[in-house]
Amino acid sequence: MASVPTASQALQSQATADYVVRVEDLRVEFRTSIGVTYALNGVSLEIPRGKTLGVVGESGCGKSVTGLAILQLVPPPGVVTSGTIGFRSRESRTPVNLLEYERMGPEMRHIRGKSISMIFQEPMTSLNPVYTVGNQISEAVLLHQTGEHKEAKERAIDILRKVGMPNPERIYSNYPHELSGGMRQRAMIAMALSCTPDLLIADEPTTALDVTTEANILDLMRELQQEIGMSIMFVTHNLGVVAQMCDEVAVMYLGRVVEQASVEEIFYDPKHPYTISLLKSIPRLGTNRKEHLEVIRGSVPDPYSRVTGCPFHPRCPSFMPGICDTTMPNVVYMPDSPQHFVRCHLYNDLANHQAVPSGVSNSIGGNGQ
Amino acid sequence: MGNYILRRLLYMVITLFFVSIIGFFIINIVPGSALDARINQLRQQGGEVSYQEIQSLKARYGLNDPIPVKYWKWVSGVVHGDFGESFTYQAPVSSLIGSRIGFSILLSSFALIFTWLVAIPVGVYSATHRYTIPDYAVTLLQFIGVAVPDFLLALILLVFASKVFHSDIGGLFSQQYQNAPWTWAKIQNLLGHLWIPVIVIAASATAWTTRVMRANLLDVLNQQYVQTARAKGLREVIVVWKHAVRNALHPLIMTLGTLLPSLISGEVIVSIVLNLPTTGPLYVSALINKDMYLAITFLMALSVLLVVGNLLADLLLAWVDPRIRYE
Amino acid sequence: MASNAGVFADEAAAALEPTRDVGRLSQWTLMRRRFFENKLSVTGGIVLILFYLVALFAPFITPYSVNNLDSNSQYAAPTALHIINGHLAICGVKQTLNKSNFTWVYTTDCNNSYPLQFFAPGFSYKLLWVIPMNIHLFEVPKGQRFYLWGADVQGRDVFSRTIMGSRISLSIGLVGVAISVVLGSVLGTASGYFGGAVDNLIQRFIELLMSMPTLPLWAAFAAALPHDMSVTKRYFFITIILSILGWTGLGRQVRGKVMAYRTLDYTMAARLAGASSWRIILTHMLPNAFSHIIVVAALAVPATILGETSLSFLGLGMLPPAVSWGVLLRDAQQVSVVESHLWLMIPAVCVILAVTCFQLLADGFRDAVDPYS
Amino acid sequence: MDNDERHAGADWGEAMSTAEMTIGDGEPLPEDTLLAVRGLKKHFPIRGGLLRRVVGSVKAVDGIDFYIKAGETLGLVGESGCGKTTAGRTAVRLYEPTAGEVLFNDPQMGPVHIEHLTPRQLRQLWTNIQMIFQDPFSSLDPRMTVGRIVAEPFLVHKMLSGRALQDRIAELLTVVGLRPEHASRYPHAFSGGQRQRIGIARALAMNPKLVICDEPVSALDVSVQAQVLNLLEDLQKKFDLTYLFIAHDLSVVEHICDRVAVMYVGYLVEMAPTEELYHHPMMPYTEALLAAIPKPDPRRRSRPIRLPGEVPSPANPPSGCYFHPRCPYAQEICKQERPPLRKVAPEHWAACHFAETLKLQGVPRLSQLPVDVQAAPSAQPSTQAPSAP
Repeated sequence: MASVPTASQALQSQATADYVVRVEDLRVEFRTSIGVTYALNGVSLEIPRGKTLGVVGESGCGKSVTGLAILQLVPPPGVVTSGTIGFRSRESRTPVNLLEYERMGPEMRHIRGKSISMIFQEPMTSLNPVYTVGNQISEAVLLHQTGEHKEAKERAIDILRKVGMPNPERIYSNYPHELSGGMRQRAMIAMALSCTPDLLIADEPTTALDVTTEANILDLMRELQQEIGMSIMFVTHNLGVVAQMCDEVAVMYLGRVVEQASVEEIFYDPKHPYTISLLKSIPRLGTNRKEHLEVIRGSVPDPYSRVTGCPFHPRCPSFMPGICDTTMPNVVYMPDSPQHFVRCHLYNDLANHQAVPSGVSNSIGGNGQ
Repeated sequence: MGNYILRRLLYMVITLFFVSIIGFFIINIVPGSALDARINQLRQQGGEVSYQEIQSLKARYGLNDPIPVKYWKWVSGVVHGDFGESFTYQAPVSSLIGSRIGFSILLSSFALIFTWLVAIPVGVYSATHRYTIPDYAVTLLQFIGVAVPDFLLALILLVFASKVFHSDIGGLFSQQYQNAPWTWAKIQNLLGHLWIPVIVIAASATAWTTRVMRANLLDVLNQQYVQTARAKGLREVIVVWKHAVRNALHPLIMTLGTLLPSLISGEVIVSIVLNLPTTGPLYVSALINKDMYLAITFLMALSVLLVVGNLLADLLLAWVDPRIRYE
Repeated sequence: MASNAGVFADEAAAALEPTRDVGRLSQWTLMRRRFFENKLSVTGGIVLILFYLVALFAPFITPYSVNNLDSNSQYAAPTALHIINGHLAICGVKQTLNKSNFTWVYTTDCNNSYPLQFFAPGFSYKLLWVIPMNIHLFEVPKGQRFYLWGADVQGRDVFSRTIMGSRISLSIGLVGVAISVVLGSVLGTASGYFGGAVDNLIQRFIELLMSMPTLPLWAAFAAALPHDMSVTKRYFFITIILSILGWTGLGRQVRGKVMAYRTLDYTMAARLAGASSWRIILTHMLPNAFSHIIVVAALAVPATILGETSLSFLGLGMLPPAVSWGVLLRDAQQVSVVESHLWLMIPAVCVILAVTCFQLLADGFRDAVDPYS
Repeated sequence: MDNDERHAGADWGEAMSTAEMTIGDGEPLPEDTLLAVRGLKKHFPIRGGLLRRVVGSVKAVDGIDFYIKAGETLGLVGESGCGKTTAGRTAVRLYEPTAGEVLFNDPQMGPVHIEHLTPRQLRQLWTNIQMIFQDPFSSLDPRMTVGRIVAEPFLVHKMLSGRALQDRIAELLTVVGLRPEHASRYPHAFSGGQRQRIGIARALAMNPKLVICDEPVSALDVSVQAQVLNLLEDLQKKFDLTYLFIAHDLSVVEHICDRVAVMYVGYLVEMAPTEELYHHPMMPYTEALLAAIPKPDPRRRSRPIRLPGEVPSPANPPSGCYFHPRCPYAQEICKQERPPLRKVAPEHWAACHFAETLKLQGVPRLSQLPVDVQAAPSAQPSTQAPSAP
């Protein structure tokens, strides 16, 4: 069993007391024939126990890859090149580094589905079309909870009822294609929660759904979270969903977390220029002002190019020549809110006042190039 | 489902009707018939064959009628189980075919089973071990397998067997069983001979199917539900065989439509080379000798085999894939 | 309106970012690049080019004309080549009578060697069917026999016959597939674009053709051809027979593509731009489907080559005096004959090599066209 | 370019006036109507049985009425499968309508009935009606250069060529925020947002009056979405365009539309000016839709009424008001009778038996945005000005 590296020990005082997963300096590359793309460039984040962490960002920022990497399911040609993923289960509480387990080895498989489970964006494609919903749910139950087929079926029907299926016995023997999108996502949630995991990684679970269905699914997730007492890592690009669902928010840009704070601070006291621009660029319900939205210039650079300095500098409204384009900013903690950190040169002074040990910020982000 | 099968059966009848028209027409457009050969034979045997005799022979076989009339006569016979008479063998076509079509079905079905038994595991292995040396080896074998025509493979095997083992691997039975009644020993003897034509017929189909299977599985392995299965904590073996392979089978079943004709064609030509008592040799000699009723009946029999095979394939697909519900 | 240019200057700046160089490259260029990265397919392509060059210049390469009989050389084994005095040469043959069973025994006598003569005159022919010539790539002195790949039952040179046979075997694939492509594209496009009754009719027709066992039906067609047809006529009909049944797969593919393109937004945009159905088919659908057509066609060539070989092998395709690989292989039908005269199988090696190369080529095409499949 | 020349030779039949058509329950059209649709239906057949006869139909659009005034933006919203895209395409006869009337006030020819036009006339008409598509990938032919894509209408109508055409393409690309030299590139070199700009340039090529925007920003990232929305607004002002804006994102629709029409299972259930619709909805479905939108504000977390069940299939809709099985206010009559779309207030149409009596909740007016509380980072006090590391 590995422990989280010593460099992070100092961080412990700053961080929340209890976490389920703490990711540090996670790097993932995709090595293709055209070249290497860097999906994650040192992601550090912490998922508090029993709470919901929202991970937001535009497409290509690496938010989904982060979720997959925690389960060691990054599809080839993706490779985790460095970092640690500390996981503390409800029972043992001693952190283990998941990356020390073999990808398909028994320890990792024991964690998947039992302690950490995952649901995906497309309810249409994430259930196997040739097996009944019940078969797929009891498969997980049989694997982690009981060897009894009859008991597994009962539990599966139970959990189907719990996720609000109108007729769980019938749904049990239905095939996925016989259900609507919302129903399928409920079935996926049932499957993911069948073993009462410590953490649910939800990768854009409502993006493909209609608003009214989305609202229902979000309600359901909140209810079940209360009941099971699990944490949720909620990956999404929808800031509305984040505001409604999450306790903590990590904002990602080009494979890094650029700001993490409580949801209140992210929406009412954002620090990073990217977070601010993102919030300003969405049309707000209830304003009906026909004036220009604020825009972020340009678009996310293509994944094969590497930007020097702060990766956001070419699009940043607060760009400081000579600084932002040369040096990768370090993580800075806000003095008045110890869990709020941001990775931006604008707050360098704060970092000096705070005198955060340099080892800490390096261990979180390292100096990019 | 019932509706679907009914409709398919209807289509089948229509298809076979058209096949019979086309086949009948093709086989009949050539001037001359097996009768001329017989007349020559008669002449050689015992001098003159009178004009009247020729005419009566022609009338007996209905050779003076225009093609549509001939066709009509033949079809009305077929409905009553009379497929006409062979000129060359001077025997009812049905008795000539009856004994041989069974072997054709046997060979083609065995070839199909062999194809899938080999292609599926090899394809799965190849796909899950992509870009490894065994995968490249399999790929190379596939190319060669498709490139070697059936009859050549049969020929090569024959030459090889005769050079190395000094044995004749042609035919379906050893000498002593050739005309023996059916016994357990005869069946064993048959199975002992069967594997060579089966492998020969199935070789290129197997190569091709392996490729299809590999490509399908690679597709399926990229699907989200495979990732879901992994996220459940299932072992990779179960992820691949329970969740992925089952889905990769559908396109394979769909390719039966192209696989069956090639197996049946393969059976025809391999039988000629290996001298098997199936439809192949008789069909080709009937074509060459213009033994028209024999030829057309064989053609129809092969078509029926194919059409029924296709229907079974579609039903199999519906059985394997719950999403397919034929209306 | 020209004065309006640049009104949205800051917007313009916002949208500008370096687009990569590949942006200037058309789909064709990209495909070509991807294709040339696949060494195996390029090798296949090069070998095929050699094959076709040999077929084009066949009479120049062959030392004997195809029907040059020699009763003294029945089943003569391949003549060995030696390097003597720095020249490629063959050894002379001494003929002696075996007194015990009174058969002729041939022994090679390398003291008596004859160098190959390159670009030497031989039998007359027309280069590329036009230019009258009698120069050949190599010849041996008069009176000597040189069978690079042995001789057949009538003492004809297998090498010359195989080379000449490649003309029919290789061209029938291309010509047959060309006919299939035309039929398949036209009917497939019509079926996919117009849908409805047209589609229904064509699809039923394709299903009908697909419900027939290919080889037996080919055989029936071929058997209907009179035996006394000229070689050219027979070639023409056999090609048509092979392509009549070959277009169905292509037709389905094209139809599928066209139906997919029909639902794409750019087709709708073209309609809104006022484009007629013909224009949409010609400028949007066929160019996009073309690469797929090429792939399917490349895959169909080997099938057609094998089809001709099989038919001729059965005695239903090309018939002597025409030479094709299938016709040559007919000589190899008897196991007893092949066993002792293995060189009769050389045309088979050519068939396998050509078909393999076509497959490599087609595979490369497919990967280049659709890198994600 | 000469607009009259475009129509030379086209026989448009009798001219008519907008006054001939009414919508809803006999309401006359506003004077400046550009497009009006009445009773528009589009059914797709379902085949079945032994002989594959038509046994039913998917009523994707089943009799809708709406109008668009010149220069405004009408939003058409609804959940997936409600028929909004089909409605947009059928209205301009990209799909052949099953029934209904469509009136278009052509700037050259005056009001014409689209459903009566011959294919040739239709092609002329379409020079005034263009479309922007949702998917920035499938909307551009991958084998054509950007210049060729934008030039297509000119080539089809043989209107411009050579230098003039090149200039026009350069001009169009500049207008949408691209560079003239992009004309020689292929679509695959562009990002989603840029592709959407190319699509917009193509739509603008012939100086259309009406542009149908079919989910133009839903495939884009938030930051790029804002760029494209701004561009659409600028172009509308500049070229006096009228938009039919089809979308499912109600925040975007509120931002860009003057009036909004809501669809549910092939029907139009409510149509009103944006402010009115968002603040005073008169159809329970609209209320639920607005309530379901996740608000990007953690202080406004509410658990309002949630709709039970799911959107019914247009192949097999419920009786009466299609919304009644999910409606919290449903009465007996709602199961029996389908309420017609009727005028319930000035410019406000609703299809609900109880539109006037229900007091439905809309979206509260926002006076303050969460993020506005925060000063822009560049305006940080100088003491916190960054120092070089």
